[in-house]
Amino acid sequence: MWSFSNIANSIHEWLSNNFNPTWTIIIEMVIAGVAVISLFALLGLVLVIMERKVSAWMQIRLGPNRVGPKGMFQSLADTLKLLVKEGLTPGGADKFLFNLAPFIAMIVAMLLMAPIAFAKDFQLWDLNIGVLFVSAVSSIMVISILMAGWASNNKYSLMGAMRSGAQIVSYELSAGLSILAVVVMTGSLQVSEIIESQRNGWWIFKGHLPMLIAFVTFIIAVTAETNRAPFDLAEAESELTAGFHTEYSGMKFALFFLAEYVNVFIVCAIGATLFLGGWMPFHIGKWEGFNHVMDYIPSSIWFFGKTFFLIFLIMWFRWTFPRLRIDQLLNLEWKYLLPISMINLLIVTAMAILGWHF
Amino acid sequence: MGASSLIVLIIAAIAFSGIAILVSKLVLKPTTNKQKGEPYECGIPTQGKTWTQLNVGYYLFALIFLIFDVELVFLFPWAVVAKGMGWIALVEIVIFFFILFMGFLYAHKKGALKWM
Amino acid sequence: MFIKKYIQEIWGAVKSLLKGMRRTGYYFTHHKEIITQQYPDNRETLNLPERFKGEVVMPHDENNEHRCTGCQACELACPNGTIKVIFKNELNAEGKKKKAIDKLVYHLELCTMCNLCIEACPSDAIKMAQTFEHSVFDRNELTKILNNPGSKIMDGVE
Amino acid sequence: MEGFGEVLKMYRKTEIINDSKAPPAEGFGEADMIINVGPQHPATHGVLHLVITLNGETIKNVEPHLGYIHRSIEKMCESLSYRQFIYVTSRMDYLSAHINNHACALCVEQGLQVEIPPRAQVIRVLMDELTRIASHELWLGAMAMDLGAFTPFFHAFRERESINDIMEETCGARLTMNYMVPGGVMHDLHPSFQQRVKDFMQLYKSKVHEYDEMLTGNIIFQNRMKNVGVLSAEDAISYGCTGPTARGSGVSCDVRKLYPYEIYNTLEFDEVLETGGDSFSRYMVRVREMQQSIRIIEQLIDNIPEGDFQTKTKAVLKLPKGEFYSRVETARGELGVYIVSEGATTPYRIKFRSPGFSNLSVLNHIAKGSKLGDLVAMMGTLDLVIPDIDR
Amino acid sequence: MTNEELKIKLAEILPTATIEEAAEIGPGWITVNVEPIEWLAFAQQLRKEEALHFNFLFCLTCIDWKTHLTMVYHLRSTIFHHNIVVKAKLDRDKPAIETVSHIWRTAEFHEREVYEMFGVDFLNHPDLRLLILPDGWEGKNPMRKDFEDPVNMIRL
Repeated sequence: MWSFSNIANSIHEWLSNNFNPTWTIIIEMVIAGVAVISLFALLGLVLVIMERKVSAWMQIRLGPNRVGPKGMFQSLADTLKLLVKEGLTPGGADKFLFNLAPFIAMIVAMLLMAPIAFAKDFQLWDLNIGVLFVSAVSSIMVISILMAGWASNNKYSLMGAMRSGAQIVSYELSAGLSILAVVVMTGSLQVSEIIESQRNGWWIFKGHLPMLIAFVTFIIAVTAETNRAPFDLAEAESELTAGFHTEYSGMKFALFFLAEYVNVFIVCAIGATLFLGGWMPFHIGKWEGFNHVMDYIPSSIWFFGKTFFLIFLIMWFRWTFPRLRIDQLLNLEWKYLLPISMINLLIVTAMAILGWHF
Repeated sequence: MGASSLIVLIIAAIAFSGIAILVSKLVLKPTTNKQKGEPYECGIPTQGKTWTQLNVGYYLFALIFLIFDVELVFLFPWAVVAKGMGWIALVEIVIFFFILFMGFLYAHKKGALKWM
Repeated sequence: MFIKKYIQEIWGAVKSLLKGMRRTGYYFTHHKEIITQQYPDNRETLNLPERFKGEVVMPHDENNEHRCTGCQACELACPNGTIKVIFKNELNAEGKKKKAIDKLVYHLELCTMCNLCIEACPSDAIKMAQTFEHSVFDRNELTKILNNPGSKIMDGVE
Repeated sequence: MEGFGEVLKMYRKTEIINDSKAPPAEGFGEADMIINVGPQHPATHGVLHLVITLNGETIKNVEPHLGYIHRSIEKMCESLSYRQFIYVTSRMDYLSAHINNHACALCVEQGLQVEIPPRAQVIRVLMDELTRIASHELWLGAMAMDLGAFTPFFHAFRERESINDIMEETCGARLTMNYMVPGGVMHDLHPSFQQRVKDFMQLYKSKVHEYDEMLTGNIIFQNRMKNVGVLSAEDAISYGCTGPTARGSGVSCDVRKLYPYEIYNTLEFDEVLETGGDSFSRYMVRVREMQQSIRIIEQLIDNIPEGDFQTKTKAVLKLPKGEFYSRVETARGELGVYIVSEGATTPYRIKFRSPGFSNLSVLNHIAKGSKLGDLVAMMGTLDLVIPDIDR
Repeated sequence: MTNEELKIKLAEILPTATIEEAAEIGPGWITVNVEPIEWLAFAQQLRKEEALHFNFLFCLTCIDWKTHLTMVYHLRSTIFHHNIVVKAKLDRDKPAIETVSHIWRTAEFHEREVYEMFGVDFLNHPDLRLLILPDGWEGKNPMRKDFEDPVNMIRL
């Protein structure tokens, strides 16, 4: 059957037949790098056009419809525009940090790709602490934002960076706690094992209400962590013009932009992996026929379908809600999400010990 | 691919961003202008230093976060074995959470969670 | 009780948020509600109301005759000095000298489409046109001469 | 056009000097920073320039710097005749252009002692109320956008657009109509006016619950608005606030009720009052005011009397020597037109008491001690239109 | 309170003022002419007096009569809904009058506007700086009748 893992295996076989082991590894690395970069660029293009179309339809507009069929290549045109814009470095800025920040943002976004299972047996690195890796690396994101805000020598940027610092570190907690709920159920931090544990049903269905609460908390927390509206205080365009990337232009801005979207993709992929079974197809109990039909759909489609559903959810939030104020944002975390997810974790633990799940 | 994938990814990220910025640098000739280097503050020259001390309100959150984040790190190994350990794990973590929660309540009562 | 209030608060908040999401979700799925007008494409079907104040024009009939007597009422009525009437002396049929308009200069760039000149005109010589695409590359093109070259005043208009 | 270069030169000169000389506000501390919001800022909707002293996120002082769109309309009007000066006032508060024109026409009519026909009165009131709804719709959308909710903006514009279409059909323009003239209105109503207004009201009524779903009931929106920018009734009076800004604090100041002009005393409508004084009250006042305007339109739309739409006035108007003051309720508050006449064809002095100017002056008072994010909510609910402030 | 009573009351407070009914402005408008020196005390009384309670200064402006300036204050009571217009004649060369910004806070902005447009000096004003005009404009007062616009682009 055609699948990503088959392709990967056949490439590996072909390479190891024709080259010596060192070259095989080097060529494989190059292929992986190119593949990841193309995925990155493709994600940026797709998510931008998706965001624009979603927002347009929610706002009773048509959205971009000039470039390409139904405006499909609009984001390509945008990229081209950003490419020929001058990437300014302001005079008073800390030039080194200023130029370093977009790189950090990109590296963080890229590193998070490692443990994600895009399809069955198709994963860059199935490390045994995959989930911990994700939550650890994703908090480096804040450093790039702080760096950008501080180095810009702009008051708006500084405020935006400070806000996002307080925001991201706060929401890190409830995101981590909701991830832990799944970990407790599974008993493993490895992504492949977490997916495997959902063979007979996704955690969101198996885990009853507590798992649903964990899922909702997770979605809220990652929305905040990726600086998406209604938690986009780091940019808050009506207060701080553009927040931490006020001074960025051209390609440097585009990299931040891309990193943001890829981050959204990654957190949604993690969410889909933890709660919606990753690439596992949708099965209903004993309906053999139905389950077989579901199995025929390739695993990568399942994965991307679930991920894009979550991305759509996050976009839906963005185009519906007003922005929170900074103190309300932190109140939400410290007074609601954190206590709820802590108690929820205890309930989930009790459930796991009692075996009150399917 | 294993741990070497991290190196690949880092190199890929640097290469991608580097090439993108380099291409945009090559495409156009930069022009210099005194106004261009000024920080954007709605078209008004900025007053005073930007790199000043900010109100401490931001940092208290960071401190509390530190406590809770360390707690979170403790929780990860616990979570892996919790199911196998059974009730003792739950009791342990309830005690752990209770102490933590007291600290949280204390911070809340002291007004550390109030935005200043 | 505290916990009950806490949960009620959260439930109320979630409900209010879901309500908003239902509304945007409705519009997301109902594309017939879209109100976008694709402007340059719908130029043919774009019907501006006849009262639309686009620019001042002077209608001429098929004999290249207009109704302007050169009374300067429009020039006086205009708050911005948009209209300038330039005269010439003309011999009429009986060989008498008669004052007639040479040029009626109209500065579109100064015009605010206030309609006062049309109201002031006693002989209905000028009217508002429905054009609205006024952008040009050269600002001088906005200074227009309303009467056609060689045009005459219509008979019977005083 | 030789003056143009000089204007540029002057502009440059004044730009460089700027406000940096302004002394720091009182109690300027070590950790404070001064931040400029505007004139090119997404939240100021125009060219308002606020110099804000911040301590962390807390506002210590807000100082408005005006004049970026000052065109000296008052001075300009001194050289325009009584027919001509009305059109300029459309450019003051461009969102309620009709009502501005109405105030000027009223003042001139008062001086001329002209009675205007009942049909014209009804038309004027209808147009005023439509303008008020359109203005509030725009405000609603823009304010929601300031708070980060983008979608209601487009929903509000859908309704506003249908009002603009009605205006375009009857008055010939969408924003700066110049429809009111001394003695009545410029044209008669368009034949399809009644039907279109009815269609609009149907549209409005079928969509009005959306604001509740998207904004009023939304918990985030409520949190952003409630107890933000609290303005007490005494302060509202002392600062000269009018319109929804003052009515949100419980100050009864609706000119349509207190000093009725045209046919407002025969109409049934409520003066909308809220007692909270915070941003949410001001928001509610405007939302409810739209419904009152719909109510007024409903009363009038089927009862437009037949007759003239304009009293014939002389070609050249001359006001007798004296002083004339007229006031109307615009979408933003009380607009006063004060004409001093020397008996000539042009006014000797005109003063426009614009509502925005007074409403802006309260900003520093209510913004002190609140967060930077709140400033946006306050500015949104004060409904500042910058040309109205600068004139 | 009827207009007659109001007139009597006003005359009681400030006997030196000339009070006239300004019929052309509208019914119920009373014009009070005061001397600039008396204005502050008079204003305080207008605001404080229970029966008058003029708490709403809704318009403040100045008129240049070429020979002198006139400050015009439009006052209203939000309780009794009566209106008065107070006028004070100022010297044109050195116009100065006491500020009322501490009585009616709205006067702060309005007085700044009058200061820059007419050059009237408001004594004891907390923050008498240019408001609308750009910095460095000092000295020329655009709303005065003899002001010539240096870059008058269109002359009608």
